[in-house]
Amino acid sequence: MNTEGSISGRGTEMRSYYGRPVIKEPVWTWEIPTYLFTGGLAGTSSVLSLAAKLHGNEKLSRTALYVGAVADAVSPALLVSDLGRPERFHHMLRVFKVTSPMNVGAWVLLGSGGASSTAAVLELLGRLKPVKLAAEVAACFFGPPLATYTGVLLADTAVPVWHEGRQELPWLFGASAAATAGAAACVFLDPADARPARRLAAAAVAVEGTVMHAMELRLGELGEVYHQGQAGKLSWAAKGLAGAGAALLARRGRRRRGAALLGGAMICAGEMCLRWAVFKAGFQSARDPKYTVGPQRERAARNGTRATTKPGEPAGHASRGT
Amino acid sequence: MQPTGVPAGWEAYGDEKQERVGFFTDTSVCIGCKACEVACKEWNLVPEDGLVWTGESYDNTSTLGANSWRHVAFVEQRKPLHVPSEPEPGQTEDGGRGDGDALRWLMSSDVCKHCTHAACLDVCPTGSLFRTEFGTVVVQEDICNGCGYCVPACPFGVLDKRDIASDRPGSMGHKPDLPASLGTKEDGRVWKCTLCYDRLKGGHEPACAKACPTKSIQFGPLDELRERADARLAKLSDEGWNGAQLYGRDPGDGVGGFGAFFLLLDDPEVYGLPPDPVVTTKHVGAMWENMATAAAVLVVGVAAAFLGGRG
Amino acid sequence: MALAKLLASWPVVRQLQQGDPLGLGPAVQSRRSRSLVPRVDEAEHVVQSICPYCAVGCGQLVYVKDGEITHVEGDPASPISRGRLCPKGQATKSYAQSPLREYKVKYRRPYGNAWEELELDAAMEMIADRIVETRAATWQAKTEEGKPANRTMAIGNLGGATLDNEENYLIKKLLTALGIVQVENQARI
Amino acid sequence: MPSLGTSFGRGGATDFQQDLQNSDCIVIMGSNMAENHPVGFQWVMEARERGAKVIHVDPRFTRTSAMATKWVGIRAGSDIAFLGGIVNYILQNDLHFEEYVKHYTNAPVIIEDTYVDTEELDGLFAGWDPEEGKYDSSQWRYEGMETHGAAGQREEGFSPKGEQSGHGGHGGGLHHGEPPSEDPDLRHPRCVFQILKRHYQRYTPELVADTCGCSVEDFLYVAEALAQNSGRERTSAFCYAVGWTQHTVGVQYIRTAAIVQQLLGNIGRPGGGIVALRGHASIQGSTDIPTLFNILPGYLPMPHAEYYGGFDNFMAANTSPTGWWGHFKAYWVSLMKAYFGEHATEDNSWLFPRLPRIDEDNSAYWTLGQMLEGKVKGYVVAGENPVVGNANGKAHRLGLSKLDWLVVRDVVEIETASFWYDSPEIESGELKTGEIGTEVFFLPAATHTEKDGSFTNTQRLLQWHWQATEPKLDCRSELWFYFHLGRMIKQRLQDSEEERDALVKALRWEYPTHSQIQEPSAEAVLAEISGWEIGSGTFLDGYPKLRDDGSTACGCWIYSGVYKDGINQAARKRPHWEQTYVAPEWAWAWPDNRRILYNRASADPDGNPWSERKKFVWWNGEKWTGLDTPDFEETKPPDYVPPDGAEAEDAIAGDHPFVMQADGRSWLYVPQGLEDGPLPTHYEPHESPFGNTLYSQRANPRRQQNQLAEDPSNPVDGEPGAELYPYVVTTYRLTEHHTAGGMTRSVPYLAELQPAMFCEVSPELAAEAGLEHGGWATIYSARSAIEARVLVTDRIPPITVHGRTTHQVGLPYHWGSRLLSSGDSANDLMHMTLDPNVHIQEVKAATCGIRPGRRPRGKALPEFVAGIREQAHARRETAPKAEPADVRETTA
Repeated sequence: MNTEGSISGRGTEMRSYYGRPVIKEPVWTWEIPTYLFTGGLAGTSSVLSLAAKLHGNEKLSRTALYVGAVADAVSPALLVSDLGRPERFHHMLRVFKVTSPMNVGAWVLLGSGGASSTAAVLELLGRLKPVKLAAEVAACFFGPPLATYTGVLLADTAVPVWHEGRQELPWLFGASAAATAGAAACVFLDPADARPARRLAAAAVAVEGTVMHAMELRLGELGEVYHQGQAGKLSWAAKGLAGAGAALLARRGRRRRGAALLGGAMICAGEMCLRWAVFKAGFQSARDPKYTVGPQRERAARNGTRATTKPGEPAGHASRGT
Repeated sequence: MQPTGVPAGWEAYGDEKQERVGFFTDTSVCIGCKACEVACKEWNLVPEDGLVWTGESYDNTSTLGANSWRHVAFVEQRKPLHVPSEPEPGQTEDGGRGDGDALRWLMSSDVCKHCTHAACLDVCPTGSLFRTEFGTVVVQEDICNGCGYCVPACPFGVLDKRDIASDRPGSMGHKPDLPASLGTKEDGRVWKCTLCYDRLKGGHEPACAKACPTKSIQFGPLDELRERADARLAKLSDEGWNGAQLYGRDPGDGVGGFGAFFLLLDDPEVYGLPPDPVVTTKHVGAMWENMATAAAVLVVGVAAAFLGGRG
Repeated sequence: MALAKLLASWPVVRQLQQGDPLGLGPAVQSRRSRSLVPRVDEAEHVVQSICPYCAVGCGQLVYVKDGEITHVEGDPASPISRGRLCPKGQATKSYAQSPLREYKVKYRRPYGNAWEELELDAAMEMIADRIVETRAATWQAKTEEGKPANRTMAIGNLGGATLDNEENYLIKKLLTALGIVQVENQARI
Repeated sequence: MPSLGTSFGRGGATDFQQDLQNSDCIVIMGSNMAENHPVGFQWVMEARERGAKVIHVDPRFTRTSAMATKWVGIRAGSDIAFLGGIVNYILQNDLHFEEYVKHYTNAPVIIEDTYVDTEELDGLFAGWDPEEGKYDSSQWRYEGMETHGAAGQREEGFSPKGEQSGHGGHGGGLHHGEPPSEDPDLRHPRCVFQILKRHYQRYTPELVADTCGCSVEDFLYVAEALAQNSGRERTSAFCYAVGWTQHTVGVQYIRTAAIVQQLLGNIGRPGGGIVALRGHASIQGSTDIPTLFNILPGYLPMPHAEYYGGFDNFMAANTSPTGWWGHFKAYWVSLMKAYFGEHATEDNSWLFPRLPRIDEDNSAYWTLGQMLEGKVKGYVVAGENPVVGNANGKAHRLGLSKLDWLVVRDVVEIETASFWYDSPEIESGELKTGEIGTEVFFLPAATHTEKDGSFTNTQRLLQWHWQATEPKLDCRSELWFYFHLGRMIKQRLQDSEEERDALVKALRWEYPTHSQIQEPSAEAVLAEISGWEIGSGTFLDGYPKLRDDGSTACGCWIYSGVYKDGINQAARKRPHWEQTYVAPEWAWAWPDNRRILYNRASADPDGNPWSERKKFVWWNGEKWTGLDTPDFEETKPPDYVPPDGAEAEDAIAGDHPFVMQADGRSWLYVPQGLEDGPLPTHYEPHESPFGNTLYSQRANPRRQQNQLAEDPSNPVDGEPGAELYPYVVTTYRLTEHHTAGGMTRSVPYLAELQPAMFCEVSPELAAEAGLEHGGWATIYSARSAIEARVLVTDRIPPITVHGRTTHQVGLPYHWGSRLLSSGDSANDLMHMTLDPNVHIQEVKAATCGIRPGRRPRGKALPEFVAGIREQAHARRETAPKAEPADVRETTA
């Protein structure tokens, strides 16, 4: 229970309240990291699909379209099931709030999901080509935001490791989404038709690794949570699976269907692990007060703080803390 | 969003707009009786949430949450209540053993800060959280769908999801207003201090402030409270109180000043409060721009995958 | 028309109409929130009372609706408490409505293993009988030295410090007339 | 209480809570006011904010200490040494308020030469009878005068009982009008002032520090603070509670504070006085209108079996020629008229011959002894939980199991009602449900919100509470229960010709009832308490109107006037913002709505205020006037000198403010009315790991011990085996709970705030005994063993006494085996040795042992307790025959 100081509170060195967290851990459950994955997959697949269409790769286009549509359909289900009061899911659309990434995300998901499912259905029925095209364009328009806004969703909280990673998270999730979409396509396609998907997946995995590294550098001491506990294991698994999967896909995936399937699956698994790693890291950094108090104390030491007013200080004495 | 000291959304009330009110909690007169905790639960029908003995001094409430909207912290310290005028011989820095003057017991009633710039309010996707005509921040229990986004958004860890099942035996207070179809599922919504929004509408002061035996919890117009607090701080420093400081009184701080601020006798973190809180949505604009770039690059990246011939 | 009305009640529309573009204030206020009325204002009557716990004697206001207490808070008029209450006094409603509160007589017969139900009237008759019988059987007209005693030493009564003066008055008056002298209360505890 | 009663004349707090804001120094001792009277404590905080010193002297650093400007930690049970040290400090440095002391106290009075002090008799006063184990107090009296104890204590050999010590109780009477022999210069070797000086001369700062375990500096800080904040311009107040009363010398604790306040001139003045903080809503009321064996309403004594001498002797013995007790007969006859109406007449001596007689002690603990012997058949418990709240809960549970029938009235099923199937003894097998013959009736009670009535609070204020809702189902008020019980019993006996039933038949028992359940009218009862003129039926406006010829009826003379003009004065609720801070129109205070008692003392002998700053009541040339009802005959001038042979109040001089006392003075020295001496003396608690620094007489020789097998004592200092119970244990309450917990452990919002029984120990004790914070500890005495969670804290530091360091264990006593939050009862550890004046148990200072881990379960528990007890006993047997210091009075 207690950390610093004797439990009787002796000693002025006690810098936390019985070692209890200053902020609350998120209340989100397994649906959210899963949604981070499916949302990214859905968003990027829509883009991949339209790009392939324009490039004349119908098979890739259709596969990506179906994959995207399915992912788009699963995502809202996951979100609703995570709600404390699922029967009130529609309250998300009561308002439009630019200050609320989740609200914006809800609208984006509505657009993306609506568009991709329409497109997919029409594709199946093979009718109303112009409407379908419009839907595909719409899906492609909502796709990229859907794939990246989740980074903002997490960053726009008081969870230290998320908030301090706000620069990288959208990029990390974007790259992860690209890798997932590419890899998923490879799983369902004959290698001959999957070349762009392969290249996308492999490249994305590489970019993702770089971004992750950059983020840990910026986080400094905070970054250690990515090497501890569940988050540590998951990010290790993420790197391993995605890396190996990409390599396999790049070397053998060109010709061998099996290798493509396995490589794609490994990348998808790796990306899922990545989402979970980020998710868990957030909980771990929220749990320990030092990750909240430490950085704030440093900032206050650097720039002063106006949160506290000491005797003799006129209110508003200190330089602006940032 | 840069701190301006004026709560967004409040101005929009026009004629219905009321004077901004809040709490000044002066911990130098708090006797730790917890009347505020009980008064709050009695008025707001907040459920009893478990009989857990913590051993953390006399604090068995532990933290603010869905079922504790007031929380009295207890900190036992080997530290003199007053700064010794001159260092007494043979007295260690934190006071010699057995020297009663070197023992103090800090008590402080924590509560939602009703920030001028409130992250919970900003991030709420349903508009359940809103800024009232009194400038306070309230969760609307008929709107909240329990998405839980406000929970990690709060820099003070004030809000939490209520997971108490409606049919828990012996539990007092609020019963979730669930549709029968959902049976006795847990409440599932997020709860926090409303600064007794309904009482304010009736012209009554909040339950905790009314009950407080020593008026450690003072309710009133925020500007007036800030003046009172400044005077109080001056008096205490004249009397040589050790570590006296105001917390959240300054509209220039990271959340634009608290609607409920404090006079503490040690640094905020000692009471479990963040030393330099900043509204988490401060960078949301930049984050959107950043995301837009990333999204654009994603499109380019996908396109790039198709370059360089077939095969 | 109805549709227009519905649309106008949609907060997204109100955001634009009510100068609350960010949707942080009046635009998102629900009907319930707008029409909130504090419980104390809905009470049918308010009763001035005194806290039942310690002897400080704080004033209480008891709010009643439909024959039930809906809230208890401090009476601002009291010169002693000035409207303030401690956690116990503040919990008076929950005390009066405790989930453990007993509402029916319970009876345990000699050597019995469990409580049994008993009508209040029957219980009163039985208790009256017990007192009359015990008193008759153990009456002490005189002490060993032959001095007047006029008492029974086989019945005792305990309690009073939490009771009203009027109740203590009847207790002492009745038991003195019955020759029951072992009358005591928490005053000693 | 005899303490306040014998010192000042009335056994009630001399001041009112709001007036504490006017204090310049407040000493809180024997009380944890911030925790147990939080709302009253706001007035202490007001004083602190105005610059007053707030000093808390207590074994523990509590929430009160946290708010105080100074905390002094002392050993539980050493308060008289500390306060005696203050008396000595004042006298040695001539810091007393000379004019006040000379005119208003009995400092100048010369005492008979038969009086010998403890200083000469090594801890005993003159008159000690080792056979009887009692004092002959006639050796303590004023020179040339026969003195009388207070009412309720006057019949010879009669001793004050009831928490009128702490509550009611009154001063003594002197047997003729002439003033006693005095030395106005306070120089006569046998004058009270000089006796006092000699008695306390050895209570030096060093001795205090050595006995109490505090530092000399801390002691001097308190003494100086009091002296500096008393006098014409300034006043200091004392606040105490059961931390003082629950000792075998409890009454004398309070007496010592009374002496300090008299010497400093702090009684009867704003911001001064002694504030007794009661624990229950109407504990003052339940002694004013007693549910106590030895007194009748208004502290009139119950007639005594042993010393019966007929009505006239009874009157003679209880009527004081001087002071307001001169009207004893009027009070008595009016009560009998209220009780028995036309049946009580001059001819039948107002039914006096038929009234029940009491013995010297028929108090609760005595009754328990009788119960254990099977002599008590029936027991009614209303709103009390003795098996948790009383010392030695186990003895109480065993006692209940020997009854024929038991009635328990409460709002929840408390431990007292469930002893027969749910109690530690059932768990241990010492009691078996199937073998308990007790017939148990549990009757659900109504709460205060379900009935009309008045509480008398800690400042003697009668406050009316109105009914808010109807009690549900079988729930009923005590008023309903006793009224209808009485009605049914009267019915059963109406045709009886038995002698014993005559009084029942004579009983006036008609009260109007209302509502479906036939609830009696509480206001009708209040009217009877207040009284009326029988002929005209007009309501009385105060006790001066009472007559001794049977023409007035009054149920409680000190409450007379509470229903004057037919108006319920206790129900007056004029808001404080419409009145002065004294708020005379809020409710009604006894006597005569006075808020500060003896307030004539707030003026100097000539009737002028001592100072502008402390102006309260003064003589304006024609009459006494000021902020309060003067506690003096309104038109008696300051220079009034009683003529020879003057009687009753006419015998009180114009410069003698203590009108209930026979000599009109407050008593520094109490010639009669106390069982254990005219002056407080430091004695160790019955159970203490230390010897007495001052005398070989270790503990109070007069303390009331029992020979019950169920109540063995721990060996004490000087006795082999004492080392098995090496620590000092003290019990206390928490803000979050109330006494035995029936009203709080049943409330979820309160139970969750303090959800478990715990013990407070210092880090040093934890290390010594191997206790782990947050873990479990077993605490044991010769009576029983309990378990508690361990709270290690600096707030209960070790103390060094006589150069020996020991530890104190703090135990909240709220818990029992039932309700939402349950746990072991601290009182199971405690013994039933009592204060001789008031029969209050000593639960604030005893000894115990402590070890890590949970207590043994089942039959292993009694075996564990007996094991240690026998081990201790064995060591005593085998020890060399050196008589332990205590042996003299343990035989008493």
